[in-house]
Amino acid sequence: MTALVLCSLVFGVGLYVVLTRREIIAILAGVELMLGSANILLVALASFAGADGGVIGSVALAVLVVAAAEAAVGLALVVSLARRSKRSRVEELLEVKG
Amino acid sequence: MTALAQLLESLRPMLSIGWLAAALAGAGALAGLVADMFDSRKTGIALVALGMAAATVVSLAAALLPLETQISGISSTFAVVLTGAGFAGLASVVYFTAFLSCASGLGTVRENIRVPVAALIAVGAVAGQVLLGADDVLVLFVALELMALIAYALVAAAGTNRSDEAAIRYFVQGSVVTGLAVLGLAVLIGLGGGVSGYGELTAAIGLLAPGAALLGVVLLVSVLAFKVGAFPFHSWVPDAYENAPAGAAAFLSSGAKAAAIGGFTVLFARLLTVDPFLPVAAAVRIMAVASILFGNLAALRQTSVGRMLGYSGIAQVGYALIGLAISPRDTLLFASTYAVAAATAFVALEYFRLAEPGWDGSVAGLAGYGKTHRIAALSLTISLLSLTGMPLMAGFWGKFFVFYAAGSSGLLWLSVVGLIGSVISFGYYGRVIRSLYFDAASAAIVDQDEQGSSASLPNVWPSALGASVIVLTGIAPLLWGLQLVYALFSL
Amino acid sequence: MLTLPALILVPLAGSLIAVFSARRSATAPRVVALIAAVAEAGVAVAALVSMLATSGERLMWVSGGNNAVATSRLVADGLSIPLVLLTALLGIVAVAASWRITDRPGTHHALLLGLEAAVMTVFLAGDLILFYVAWEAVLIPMFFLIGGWGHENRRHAALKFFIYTFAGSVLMLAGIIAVVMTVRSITIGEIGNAIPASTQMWLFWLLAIGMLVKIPVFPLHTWLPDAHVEAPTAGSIMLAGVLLKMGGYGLMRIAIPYAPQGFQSAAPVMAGLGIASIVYGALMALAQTDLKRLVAYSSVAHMGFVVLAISTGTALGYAAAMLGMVSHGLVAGLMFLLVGSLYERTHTREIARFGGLGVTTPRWGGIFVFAALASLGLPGLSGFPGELLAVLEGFGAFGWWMIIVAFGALLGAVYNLTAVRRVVHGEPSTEWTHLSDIAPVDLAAASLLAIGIVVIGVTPGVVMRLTDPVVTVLARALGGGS
Amino acid sequence: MTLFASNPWLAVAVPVFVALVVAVAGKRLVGMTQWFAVLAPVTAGMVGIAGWNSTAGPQSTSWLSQAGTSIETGIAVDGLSAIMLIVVGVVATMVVVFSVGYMAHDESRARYFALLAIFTAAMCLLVMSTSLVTLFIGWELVGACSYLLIGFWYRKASAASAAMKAFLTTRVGDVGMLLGLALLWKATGSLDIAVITGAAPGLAAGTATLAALLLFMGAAGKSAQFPLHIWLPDAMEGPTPVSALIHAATMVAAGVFLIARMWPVFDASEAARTVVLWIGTFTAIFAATVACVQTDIKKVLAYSTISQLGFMFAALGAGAWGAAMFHLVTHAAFKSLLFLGSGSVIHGAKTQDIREMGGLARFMPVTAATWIVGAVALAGIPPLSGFFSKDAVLASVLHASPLAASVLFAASLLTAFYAFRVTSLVFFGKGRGTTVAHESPLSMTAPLVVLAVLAATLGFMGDPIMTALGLEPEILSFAVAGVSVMVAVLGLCSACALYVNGLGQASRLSERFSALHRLLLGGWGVDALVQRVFIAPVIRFAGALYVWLDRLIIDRAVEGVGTGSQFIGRFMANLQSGETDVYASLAAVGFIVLMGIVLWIGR
Repeated sequence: MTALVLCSLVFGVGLYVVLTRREIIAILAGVELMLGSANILLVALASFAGADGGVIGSVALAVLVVAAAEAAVGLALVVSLARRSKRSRVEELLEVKG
Repeated sequence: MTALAQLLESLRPMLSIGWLAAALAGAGALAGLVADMFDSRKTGIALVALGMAAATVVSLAAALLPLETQISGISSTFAVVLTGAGFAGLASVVYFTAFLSCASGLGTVRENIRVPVAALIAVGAVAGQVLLGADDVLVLFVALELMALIAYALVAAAGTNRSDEAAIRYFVQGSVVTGLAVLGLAVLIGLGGGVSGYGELTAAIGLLAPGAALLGVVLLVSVLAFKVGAFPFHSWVPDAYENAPAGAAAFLSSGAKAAAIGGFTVLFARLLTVDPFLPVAAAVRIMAVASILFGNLAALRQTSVGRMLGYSGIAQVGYALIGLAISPRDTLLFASTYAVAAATAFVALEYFRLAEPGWDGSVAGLAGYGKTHRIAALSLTISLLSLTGMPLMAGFWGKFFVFYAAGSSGLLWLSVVGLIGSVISFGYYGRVIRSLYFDAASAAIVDQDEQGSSASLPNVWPSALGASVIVLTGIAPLLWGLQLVYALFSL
Repeated sequence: MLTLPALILVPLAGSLIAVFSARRSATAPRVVALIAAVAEAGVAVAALVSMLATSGERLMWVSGGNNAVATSRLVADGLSIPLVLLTALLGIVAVAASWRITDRPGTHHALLLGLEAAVMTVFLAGDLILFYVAWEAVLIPMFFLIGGWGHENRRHAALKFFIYTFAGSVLMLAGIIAVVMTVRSITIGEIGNAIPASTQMWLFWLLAIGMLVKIPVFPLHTWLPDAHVEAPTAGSIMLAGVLLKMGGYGLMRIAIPYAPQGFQSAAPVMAGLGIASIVYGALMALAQTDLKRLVAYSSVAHMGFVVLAISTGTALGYAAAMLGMVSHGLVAGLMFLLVGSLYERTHTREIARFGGLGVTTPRWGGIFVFAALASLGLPGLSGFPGELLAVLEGFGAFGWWMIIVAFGALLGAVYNLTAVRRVVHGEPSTEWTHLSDIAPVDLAAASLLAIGIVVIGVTPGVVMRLTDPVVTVLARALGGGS
Repeated sequence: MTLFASNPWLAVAVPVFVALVVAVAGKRLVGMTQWFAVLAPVTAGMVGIAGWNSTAGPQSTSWLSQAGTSIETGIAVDGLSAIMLIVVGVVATMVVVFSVGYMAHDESRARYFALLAIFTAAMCLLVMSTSLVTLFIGWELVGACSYLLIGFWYRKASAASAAMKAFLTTRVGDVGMLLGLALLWKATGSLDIAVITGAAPGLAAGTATLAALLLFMGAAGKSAQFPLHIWLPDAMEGPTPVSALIHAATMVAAGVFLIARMWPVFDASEAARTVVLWIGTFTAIFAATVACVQTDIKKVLAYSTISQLGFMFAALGAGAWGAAMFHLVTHAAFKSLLFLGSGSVIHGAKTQDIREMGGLARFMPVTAATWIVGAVALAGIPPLSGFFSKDAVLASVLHASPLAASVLFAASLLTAFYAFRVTSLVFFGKGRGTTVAHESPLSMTAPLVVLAVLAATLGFMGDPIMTALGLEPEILSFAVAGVSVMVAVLGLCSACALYVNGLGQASRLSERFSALHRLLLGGWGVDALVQRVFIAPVIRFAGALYVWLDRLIIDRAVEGVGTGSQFIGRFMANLQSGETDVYASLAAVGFIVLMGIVLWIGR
């Protein structure tokens, strides 16, 4: 139960950050929080349902790896954006639309 | 260790038929990167392309060999043949689009990263094959994520302000969706007792609370809807297709999407066969209608060809979603025909980008290319006609079988929606053709053409190859029977 | 019967050769096209002869493959052969009409021959899939012909033509899907499971709507004037001469046989559309100031007679429809040939700017008067037998509604003679005193059509002898035989 | 003779062949081929003479057949068609000969003679056919020839318009006739004349009446009966010999022939006969009044023709179709004579306006003499032909309706009046013209003489004609004859009295009754009325329909679907605002919506 509360809390914070902050880097951080919360949920639910720890472990591990890779790609994109056009806030990203 | 064994076991269907293809693709990519280290970029790309070509041939062979036993005619109901081998046909299409994409030369990508981008496409193709063969939600997740990461990179590879912006936005949206995916995995695997294979999950889901099971499934459906770019998860599509380098978009819009559709289809066919999930199928149908209407209508007023193809891609996914919960086989067939046409279209655009540096990417800017670049223009025209679903083109068969499947399931109205969507679609595809052939080139372009005529022209044969495949596979079934449609595109 | 695939392959081969011959010289494509078109006509005559010789009711060819369900088949019977011959004849005329084209002649003639092949396939298709494929395939070359070689507003007209008729035919495809999934066979005429009567009510309209657009009937006709006016002469000839016939053919071949009960309940409405088209087309023709537009609207009126005739569902009605279609093909072909030939020399189609062309260009004027008389349904020329039978049978089926048809026939005379009065008669306009008369190539093509018009007009029985076996069967299926 | 008797189709085939030869030979050889053209009517006449008493069966063939239903075409010569064939043959022969002189200077003569030959063929087809289909084909073809011949000088706008008017007005009748055919086809299942006439007595009264009236509509159009007469005066724009042949003797009489041919259908309907009687009677008096004031010599003859045809229709309506045919024959002779005579006059005096003529008898003695024979015959003064046939008509109408007969007597009075008004003004008195007239060449005067002989003597052919038609010979009714002669002489004398001294008295009279004069001159305003009530509104309606319905509603709707979709598309594309955070939340929102839908559907 505690795990579920924790998970919701972390997820809520992440979502809040994604939706309210205007810096791209902060949004990325928010997304990472959401991913982490989902991972917590996975582990919590697994223990709640008494699942086979092996599979859960490999799934959680896979999620972590994916999250890490995603963070790397995301940071690379942000860096590239900042270098090329000195932009770092979402409101500066309004060129492509329609 | 058991977990790893399980993982490997879940990969088995893919390995059993496709390991050779994947290995060839990977080897090509590696060889290309090695060549790139010695600064021989052309060789590098050629090596990657060669790997793709080999993978295409191998998986096509794998698809064609058991041909005799698995065909069924149109008059019987369309049986579902969903063994691992059933996806070799679509896998070969994925490799083929990746091949076209690399063979186009990727001239719009910055020169120093051209070979790595080609290698990324190759890896993406392998990821696509894995996606198709996945028999396990975790495999599905990993393959999807791999594909997504590659996609972000491909969009950004154009190295322009706009492509950065498109990539970032795609990435942010994709990350949220990854969150959804993990939530879905958590619900299904966690509550389901730690099993991740489709078969076991299906059994385990029966034990779950229906609400929780639905939540998990809808989360996964949302994720896949995002990956294929269905309404309302579509917003990244036009941005990405327009701003990615056209050569890379050729793979992004075709092979990557077809693989995602394939994964989606398998998920439905394996996981969502039980009664409580019927509402999901209905919801997917609603999504299909919304995608068809939104994509087709929004594409009508686009001025950029790439962006127009993006919106049209949303509509095309709508057609695929029609078949999704009805006839997996016809959905895969549609995905194949769509992928070949989309790849051909973008490869032709890549050609125009390079051959006409002054072209601004707009529909109007294509004026007169029908005369100056006959082969590329013809290829683009054929691919667009195929996307419209005109007979004599592969695209006709894709749409026909999906609509037929819908009709046979008592959903003729869904076919009618799709058909009307096809009519609307000629409103924008036709505009491109009109520009190519019916409009005179503006003076500026003519001038540039004269200047540029001495420079060596980019590859036009990939688009011609794609167009030939479209026409040949469009006509052959008329001569040798309709079962050939399946033989050519899926099994 | 290899003549049937040859009917499709000959123009296709000609089409390919025409494209490549353009590299040799600018005049090579037209020679290639003419040879191909004449060869095609030869094959068509051969098909006719072999059909008469074997006294069989139909010719059939099945493509390779042992799975009978999935192969394509070509069938020619009394409904197809007259239209095949018409198509072959108009193919020659269309090549002649585009004899002096200088803009990308290779592609132009290739598209023309490709169009001919596609139309042939429509008339020969023995299964629903091939039928639909060919039906849509026709759009592609026509789209390019209008857009690539048309007049001022061609860009819009080409797209409008394509999308409008495409919209009609996708509904037909939905109908075909509904048919196939019920009868479980794609072979035309092979009806395993009968289609329930309640289904037929909507199925008929689903199938028919695309055909009615193609014909076209009021109020689904507005694509036609635009497409006709903007199309190049050869395009107009093929469009009016054969493409519109696909609609009538489709009704008789597909829509009615598959949904006979649906047809019977729809017949009054369809007849109403036909009658409305007759009067409306004539009134519209009367209101035109553009000669080509006038001819375009006259097509609506003429095809209205065809729709009316089909709606009767009787053997004579079907025969009237066939006669009407063949006749309209010849007459409209001739009209568009003449208007095109005039436009080529004057670069205008404004009726008001002409006058007295009988004096300045007597040959052209004479043929135009002939065409106008044929168009108004003068006995002895091809338009009459079809219209007569349509009225006779229509009276039997729909009674005094034929008064409106008669009024339409009167209006037909009005607009045709008004056109003659304003274009051919009167004092010659000073603008065209040095106008050259019709070119020899066009004259030859026109004579070809004129002979056809007279032959059909004098002995309509020759067409009806061909249609007799199949029409007897079809009408009997509707209970209107005997 | 047996050749012609057993091969009546020659009457159609030979003229068609002649037409082809003349047309192909073209302008250069027309000097020879124009004489060859005589072969066409001569053949027709020969077939008629050969068939007078022949009983050769009909030659019929299936024109078209489908699923066992067949429409036959066929030709045969019986008494009725033999009479028509002879009329056509004789008059056409005279007209062709006359035309050689009359058209000598026209450069389109080849077209002219070819058309005359085609006309002969069509007319023969019309009169010989045993099937209503063949009859209708001939019927329309003579109309087309008439159209082409009226518009022969198509450079003249008036000629072109007149041609069109003629065709369209008769076509109004023709579409009625077409409906009649359809009705008979439905009622009897055949279009064979023998079958229909055989079935006619058994037809329901309503069907018979409708069929008869519809056929009469066709007849009224061809034969210029009120109100479809308006084309005939205008048709005088054609060459005068054409007027003599088509618009006096043959084609316009086809309506009378049609009713005679289909007599059993009319016999079955009292109501239809009454309509025919009164339309005929009214047309006779109406056209006669108009003829009295016309100044164009051909217009007078045109209205006279309308009036005389009215006499024939009145006879038909009275049930005496034999009398109608008799009058048709005599009328063909004297009216074609008068027309050719007027042609000769026009040829000589170079004008058509009788006010510009006068005293021509001195310069054109043959023309004048033959004209007077024709005029006397027209006026119905014994012993010339018109007297006998008109007597037969009047007697029969008196029998059926005394009121109608009295109207016809009045018309007879007017007939004599206008006949001699023209005669006085043209041939007597002082010359008012500017040019010096001269007598016409032999090729023109010879036909006049032949026709004059016929016009004078045909009256005695009444009995053979009746016999050929299979009817009882008429007995001359002395009471009717007496009154008839009296009114004719009265008309003759008043005309001579009024016009013998030129136009003075008459113009004073017309000034006094100027309103009436104008009304009569304009044909009672029927023409203007038709123009204003029918033609102009239809054309305006068509124009308005095109602008408002076709362009503004239907086409705009079609285009509107296109622009509407584009508008919606623009709106939808604008939803792509480009805001990253919105996009990100859209994914979450999309999931929530999807979940909502799933739960709602699964509820």
